[in-house]
Amino acid sequence: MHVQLTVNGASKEADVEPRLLLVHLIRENLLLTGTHIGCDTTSCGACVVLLDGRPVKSCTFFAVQANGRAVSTVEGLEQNGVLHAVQEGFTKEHGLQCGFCTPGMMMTSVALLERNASPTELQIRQAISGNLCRCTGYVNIVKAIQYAGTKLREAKAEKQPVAAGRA
Amino acid sequence: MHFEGTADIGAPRERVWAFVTDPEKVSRCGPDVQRVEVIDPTHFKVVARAGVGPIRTTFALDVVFTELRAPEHAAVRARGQAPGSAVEMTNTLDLTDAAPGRTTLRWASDVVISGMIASVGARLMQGAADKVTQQVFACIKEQLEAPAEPSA
Amino acid sequence: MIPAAFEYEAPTELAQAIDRLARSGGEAKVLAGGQSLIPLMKFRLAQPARIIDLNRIPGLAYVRENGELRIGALTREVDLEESAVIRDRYPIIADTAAVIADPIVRNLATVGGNVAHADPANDHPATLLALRASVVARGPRGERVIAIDDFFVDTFTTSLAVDEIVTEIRIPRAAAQSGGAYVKLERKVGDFAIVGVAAHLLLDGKGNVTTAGIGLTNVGPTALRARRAEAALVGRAPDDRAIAAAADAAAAEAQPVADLRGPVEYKRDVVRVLTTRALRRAVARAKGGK
Amino acid sequence: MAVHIGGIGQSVPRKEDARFIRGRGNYVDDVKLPGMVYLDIVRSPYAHARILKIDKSKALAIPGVLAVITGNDLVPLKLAWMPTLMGDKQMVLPTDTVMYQAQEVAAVVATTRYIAADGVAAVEVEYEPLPVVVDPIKALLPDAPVIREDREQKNNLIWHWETGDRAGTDKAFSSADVVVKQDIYIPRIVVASIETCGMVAQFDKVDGQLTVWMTTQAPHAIRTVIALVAGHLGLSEQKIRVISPDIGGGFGGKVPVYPGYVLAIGASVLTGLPVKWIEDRSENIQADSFARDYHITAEVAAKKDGTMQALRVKTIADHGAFDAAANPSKFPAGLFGVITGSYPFQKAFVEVDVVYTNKPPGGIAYRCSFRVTEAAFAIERLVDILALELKRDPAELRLQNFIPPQAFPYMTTLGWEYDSGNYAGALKLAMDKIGYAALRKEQAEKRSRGELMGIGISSFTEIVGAGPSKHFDILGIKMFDSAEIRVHPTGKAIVRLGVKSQGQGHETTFAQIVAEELGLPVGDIKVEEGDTDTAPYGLGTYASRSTPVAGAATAMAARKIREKGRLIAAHLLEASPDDIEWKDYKYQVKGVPAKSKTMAEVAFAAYTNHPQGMEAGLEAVDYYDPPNLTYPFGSYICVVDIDKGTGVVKVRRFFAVDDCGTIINPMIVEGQIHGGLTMGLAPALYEEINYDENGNIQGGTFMDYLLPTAMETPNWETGKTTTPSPHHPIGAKGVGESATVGAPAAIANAVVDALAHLGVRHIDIPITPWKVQKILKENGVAE
Repeated sequence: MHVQLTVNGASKEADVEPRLLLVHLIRENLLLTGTHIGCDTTSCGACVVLLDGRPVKSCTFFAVQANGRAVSTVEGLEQNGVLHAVQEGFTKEHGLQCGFCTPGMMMTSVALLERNASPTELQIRQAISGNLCRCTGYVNIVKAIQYAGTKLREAKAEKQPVAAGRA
Repeated sequence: MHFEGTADIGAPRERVWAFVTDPEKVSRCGPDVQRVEVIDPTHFKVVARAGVGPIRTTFALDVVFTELRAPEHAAVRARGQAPGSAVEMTNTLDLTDAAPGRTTLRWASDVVISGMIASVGARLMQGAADKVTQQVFACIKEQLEAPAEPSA
Repeated sequence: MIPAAFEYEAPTELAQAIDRLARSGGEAKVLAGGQSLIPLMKFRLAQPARIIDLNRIPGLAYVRENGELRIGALTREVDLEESAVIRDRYPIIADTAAVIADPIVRNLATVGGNVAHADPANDHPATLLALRASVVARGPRGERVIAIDDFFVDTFTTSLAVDEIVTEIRIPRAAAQSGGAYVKLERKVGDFAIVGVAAHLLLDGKGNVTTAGIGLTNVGPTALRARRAEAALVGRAPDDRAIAAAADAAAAEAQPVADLRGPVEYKRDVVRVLTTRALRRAVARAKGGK
Repeated sequence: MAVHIGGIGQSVPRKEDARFIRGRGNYVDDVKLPGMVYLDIVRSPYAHARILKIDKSKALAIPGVLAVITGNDLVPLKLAWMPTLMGDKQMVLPTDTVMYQAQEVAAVVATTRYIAADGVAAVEVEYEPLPVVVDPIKALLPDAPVIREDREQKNNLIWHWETGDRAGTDKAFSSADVVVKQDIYIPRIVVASIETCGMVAQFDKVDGQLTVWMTTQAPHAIRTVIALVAGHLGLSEQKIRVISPDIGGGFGGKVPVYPGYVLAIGASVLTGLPVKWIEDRSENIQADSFARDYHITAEVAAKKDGTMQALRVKTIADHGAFDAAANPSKFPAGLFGVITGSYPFQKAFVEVDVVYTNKPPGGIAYRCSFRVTEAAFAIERLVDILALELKRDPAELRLQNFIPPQAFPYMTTLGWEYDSGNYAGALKLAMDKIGYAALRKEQAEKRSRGELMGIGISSFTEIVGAGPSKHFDILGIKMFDSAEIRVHPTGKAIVRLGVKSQGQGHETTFAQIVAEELGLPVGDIKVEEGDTDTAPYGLGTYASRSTPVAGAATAMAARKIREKGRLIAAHLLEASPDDIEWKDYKYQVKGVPAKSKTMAEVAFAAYTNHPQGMEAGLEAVDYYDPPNLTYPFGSYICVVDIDKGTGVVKVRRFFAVDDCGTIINPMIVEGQIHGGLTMGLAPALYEEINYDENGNIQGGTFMDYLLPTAMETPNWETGKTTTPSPHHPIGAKGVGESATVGAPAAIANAVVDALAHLGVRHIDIPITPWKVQKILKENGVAE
């Protein structure tokens, strides 16, 4: 079947079998290998991408279901050579070790902060409870998300006076 | 897993015996049977789909009558594979006269499921196996009590 | 883990989906959130010949309260969690949605799928039993409304015909002095329940229970309604004694089996403990608390 | 200055992060070669069965299926069996009998992953089930079915190992005031790194070159193993290149050679095409090497005043169907002999019986040195049981008994020379940080109200850095490790190592060691590992050996460079080499700080202006043979609350004081401890692999094999003391695994402590809610 979707802002097309999982479309057809596979049971979250802005496990979604929709992967986080605040937070706070769960963990974090810029520690832990990490013990991942939240809030605060001035 | 039960069948013992020891007939009472291949009177192969709801898997079973004492006792061993899984069933059937023209069928079934189904579907296996077993014996009863078969 | 091949269709109208389903001779599966079905397909424990994807059919995702509460079958769990109506007026449903699988799964998982899949470990069924909900199904013969008590037949088996699709869940309007809660115990976050208990109470002016609903998750072949536990409450003040009696009754009514989530006696006891906790919270909510 | 160059002791940001946060890591499954085909594996549903027939025809009929490989296909290639690291052999594919569930039975090679999976589903295998033995204690009974009929020895005992003074220990026990004894089962678990195992194998038929990209913690050892196992097929070691790219977590699970690897190589040799094999998670849990599975009976003899005198331990170890653990040759039960822990036992005797069962082979680590967690858990549980017996506070009893700081280096009664330690210092710091006295008060108050709260301590001693060549080898290869440093003319450097990072941050920490030793900024130093064509030979990264062994090699190689640099500096400064000293990260003429040369200046001279008669260039290699192991230690205190209705244990607080000697990068060390603690929490409360009587694995996916999420994991609190290793060039000891070793006992001790007033002495891990709730019910204290 023919699918057309937007991946990290660019239109992509492919002819696929209906059973092709979205994660395989992303990894094998589109060669975006930042999205990983860590389990068979929708448990680990290594494959999390954003589908129309919401984090989903791309191993539990058929590529054909993504027809006409927008997918964001870790490769799209950095814009014009500037890291996303979440990427910056993960490295500043040592929120990653082997790096395998990191892309999924970061995509979940990006979506969390877009909906809630000031999450509590509990809200962060709840939000990432569908993403397993075997290396970090999560402490620094929580700190990384807090770092990114602060940074995004500051960036927003800087922008707003300008916007108000225009209004 | 062990299951057992009793069926009171409105048919004489000889007819019940003939039915439960006839590979063609008895295997038709398996769940969603797709193919039966009789190798000899005590050995046959069945391909059937078993499961509950959306969980259904195709089993290729090798069935052997290991004991036959007409018209009172039979033992059947069924062994087979589904992709990634295996099933082994030992069934015993004991027939007694209940009333004239009626037979009591006592059955016991030991089922061992191995592999993927056991490891992924463990929490559902007992219920599913119980259900399939019940259905098989309900079907035997129903078939025997149905209005006389064309061949009879 | 790779699913077996299948044919795929994504109709844009419900009638079309029903028609396709009816013509598939029981070999098709409808795909809603897919969070239960797709893992089963990856293990090849489910190998439907055809997938009918409901996600392109507009108008199946909504939460409306007009007379009664109506939830579209394709409503995602996350949208239930975040719905103001649900949170303010039906907190038991918010409780339930918030503990289904994990937050990422809840972005795709749907309430209709959770109910239609009829997994005894799914969380909505117990809550809907406690709330005396009904399930709206559409098929070639039109629409029918199935009382929730008649909906769950057995594990993974509902009273839906093979050509029927769940379109909506209906829940009686939240009355004054009513309240409910869902409490789940799991081995870790994201797990199926060891036990889940949904409790819903309607109190009269004197504070006595006029209607009680208690549903149990994962302690039977289907979600169970604990009728004797309900009866232990009706006509009485929901005090510690009545709650204890109801909790004991619920524990007795449960039909747990031993598995990796614990032995039978443990599960039975957890039914008692969680029934107590759910009822206490339900009472507090019925009396106007959070 | 150290700050400026990013030397030892600085929390230098990790160099490897740049690619990982952009999704640009390069893991094995990311490798895609032209013409690459895929391999998938048919596995046995039975734990023990005879194979009657394998029918490939339906699989081969699927378009895109290129080959179906069975054991019989491997016989002519002499590849049906492979040797294990323990002197046993292991099936690659069976020819007649399968011995555990999920064992490899056949391999399907196809043009895509999807078609390979279809092929696997289409291979039909007929089996005749055989009697199954899953319990190692039953496996030792005289009438038990013999699992390994291929062996001459017709029983299931693999080997017996013992250490210590049996008679002396028995004597100490017979005259002791107090003896406590406990059966402790440490269940089978798997490391379950988030990346599963896999390989891309590319065999070039023309030049006979084999290149593999492989999830391995020990690429060099693997190259040698391939050469030894498949040498007869023409794979000679200079034509084998093992590349271990980015590894998504190892923890010991990526040390062994699994049949899947051999099959991928075999399939590439057969087809002449590049072949990719990537495990599914269920395969990873069900068939890869397990850890633990030790049935321990441990006893401590003590005086009335609490002085611990003797230790006696008997263990039955379940090694599955093949003895394929990964232990040093002379230490088949690993370093279990460290079981005397932090205490100066006068006598000890330890014996281990190792048994075959119808379960997957293994016995590897789970983020710990060889069998050390088993030892630490047993001794730290026993100390608490002794405290209960003597009605003593467990902290106080430990402080009374610890090996004192002045006793180091300390030779244990079982023959291990502890390099350095200050055990009381660590425990006192932990008690102080967590507020031990206040917690005990809170506990007493809560207990009087009927609430259940527990405080658990673990004061463990680790043993890492294997190891000195006189004692340590694997397959005869001594357990040294290596580093090669080349300083380029412009003062930049490349460091190549025989170890292999799996998330530990080697690209950063080894650069810091070189920065410290050579005075070059850390950013100017590139670290490369994991390519056997370029890196010097080493044994790899496991058992926390990278810092103790390769870290030392790096420092020693750097010092060789510094020594040569001194001669060049003398030449440049027109001084005698004897008058040149290394100070403030540069060469100075003694007493004349103004006359100095930086390493960059010296490096340039090494290629442009070196002294007559000296070889050009500035590089060095060091193969470091450690004089001893290192012994990191720590004291952990855990606080738990127990839900009296459900039996659920909640870790409320956990304070970990670790001492790993000199710290290279505090940020990375803290991260290692957080991760290690979480992998200590996991088996204490959640993870376990069980088998039913038919050998069916229970919990073979992430739905039932319960890795803790962020919700179960507490906010770990950490502290440190620093007691450098006297024999390590920079005093470092290694840290990756300490927390996994120390944490389970602290958690178990806390739960038992919460219930101790009910007479509870021990609960086997994982401490599930139903185990706890049963105790509460039996004692009438449940909600």
